[in-house]
Amino acid sequence: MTTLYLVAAALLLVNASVGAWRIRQGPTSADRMLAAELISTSTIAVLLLLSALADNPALVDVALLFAMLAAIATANFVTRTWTLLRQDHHSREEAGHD
Amino acid sequence: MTETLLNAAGHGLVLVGLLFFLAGSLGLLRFPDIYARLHALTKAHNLGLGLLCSGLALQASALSEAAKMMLVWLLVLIASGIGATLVASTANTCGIVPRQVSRRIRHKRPREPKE
Amino acid sequence: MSDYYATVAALLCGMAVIGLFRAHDLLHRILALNVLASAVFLLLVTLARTESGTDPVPHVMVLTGIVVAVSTTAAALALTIRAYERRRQREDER
Amino acid sequence: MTLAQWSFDLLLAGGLLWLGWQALFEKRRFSAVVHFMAFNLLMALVWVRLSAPDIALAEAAIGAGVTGALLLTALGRLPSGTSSGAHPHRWHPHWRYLAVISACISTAWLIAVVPQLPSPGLAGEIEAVMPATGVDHAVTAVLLNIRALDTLLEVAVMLAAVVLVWSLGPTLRPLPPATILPGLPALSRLLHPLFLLVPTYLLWRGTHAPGGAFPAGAVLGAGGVLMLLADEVGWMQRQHWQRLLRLLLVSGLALFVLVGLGGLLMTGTFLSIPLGVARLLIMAVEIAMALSIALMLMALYLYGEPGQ
Repeated sequence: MTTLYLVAAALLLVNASVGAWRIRQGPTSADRMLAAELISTSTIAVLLLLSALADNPALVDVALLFAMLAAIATANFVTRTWTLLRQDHHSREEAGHD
Repeated sequence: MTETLLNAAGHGLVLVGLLFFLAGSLGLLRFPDIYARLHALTKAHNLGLGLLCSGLALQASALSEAAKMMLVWLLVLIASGIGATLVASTANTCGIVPRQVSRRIRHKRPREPKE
Repeated sequence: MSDYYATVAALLCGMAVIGLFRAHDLLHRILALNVLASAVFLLLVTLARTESGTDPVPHVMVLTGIVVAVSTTAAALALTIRAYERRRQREDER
Repeated sequence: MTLAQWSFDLLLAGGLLWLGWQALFEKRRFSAVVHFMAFNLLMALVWVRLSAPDIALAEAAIGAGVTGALLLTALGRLPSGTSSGAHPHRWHPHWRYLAVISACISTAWLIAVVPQLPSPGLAGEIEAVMPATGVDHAVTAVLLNIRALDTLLEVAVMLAAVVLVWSLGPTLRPLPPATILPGLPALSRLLHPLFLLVPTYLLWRGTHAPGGAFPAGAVLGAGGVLMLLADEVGWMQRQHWQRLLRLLLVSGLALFVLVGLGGLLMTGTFLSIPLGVARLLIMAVEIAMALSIALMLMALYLYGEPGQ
């Protein structure tokens, strides 16, 4: 069981590295945000696996916090960063393409 | 006996969940536009993490631990479901056109007024 | 394992210092400060692991440090936003 | 140390360095910020690996939640391309090379020295005084009893940051979102009960296990940020709530100072808590601090003084 879960955790980290590649690559800011979300979910999964491995229930609490706060970043991004009605023309470009 | 069975089922669920994670990241790697990637990612969040959580919950030492793991899944379900609609509708308004829409269908759509 | 993560912390420290002095953009400087803070926290926590057990005092220092770091980040970001808005106003007036 | 464990650590450190590098040297602002948010996520995993669950909880709540929200909001206010600072004085290339080389040398020196750094090793001493603190969890004991002065000053620093941010001008009016988002109020309504339940649970756990005022306050603050996003805290902007708001902001610090003065009267030392009432007082201070940390995080997120 120990080895299986450790290998699974390492695989999830490899998975997260795909997210890191997508954050770098873009092309739109929403893509970057989604990739960060994938990393966050992978982190939650790794935390749960580690808590099963170490038999440490405190780690499930950490995973719980991550799950609660995952929504905040997305909501913030949509309402405060990616706002269309800005006067600035350049920033609108960035919203679409960066 | 029951414990062995539960453990085996738990391991199986964790492995299947891992498969969904791999599928999600493959989608993130290969899919052409934001909407398709959104679709792939929500599979990883909802099913991948869900199966992993239920697999681990089967082997949890206490009922409260299992309940907490299922709560984690429920929270991710809420966050990713609502987050996906938020991102998709904003992307649509910002003028990111879905790729691979054939030309005919695009002509049929009523033209949006230009700003 | 402690040594391993301490090396990572030292590398991060060096990177963050170079990034801090290379950055022209204020937001990048704030990010660099945050990365530097994380690296120092990591160093402190690796030092807390001794043969006789885990020392809680560095853990507490890091906990306090995280909260102080978020307050300074917020203050610096507020200053950055105001600086930019002031400059845009001045450019509009011109 | 098995092979799987080694590969896990290697991947974790590699990811950390990569994300840190990108956050530092990526030119586009948005990309750098997202890299930094992912960096914070991995940081929490590192804390777990180093068996520091308390820090992992705080990092999860503050690093992943509140700092990300602050950065993303600031990003929406800054222009896209140009630098927003004063134009820095450009150095001659020779000086720049010299600076980079000396930074590299000092990093190499730090790496060489790190394994031999002396460890503080106060674990034994803390273990010895634990029965006299009134709580069963070492981190909470140090935080609120043995080194309470640090915590007191830290709350003061946070309050100073709020004062600084509020003195810069009125609240930044949020720009309207690109489209109507019915999901947002639903999200906030679904999560509200949990944002009250989880901090309470963390506070209760804090006396005997990882948890306590810092993560609880940060989670509550993140819930408040979600409410601000969904535009559900109108009272913060209304005129006749202003006095109460300010009172609540200083309540944590005020109660802490009162407890310290009470200790001065009862035992002769500032901030020393007699054992008989220690558990109760620490709990009270923790609750007040969690509430005021939450409110201060919300106040920082407003980026200006409300009610103007």
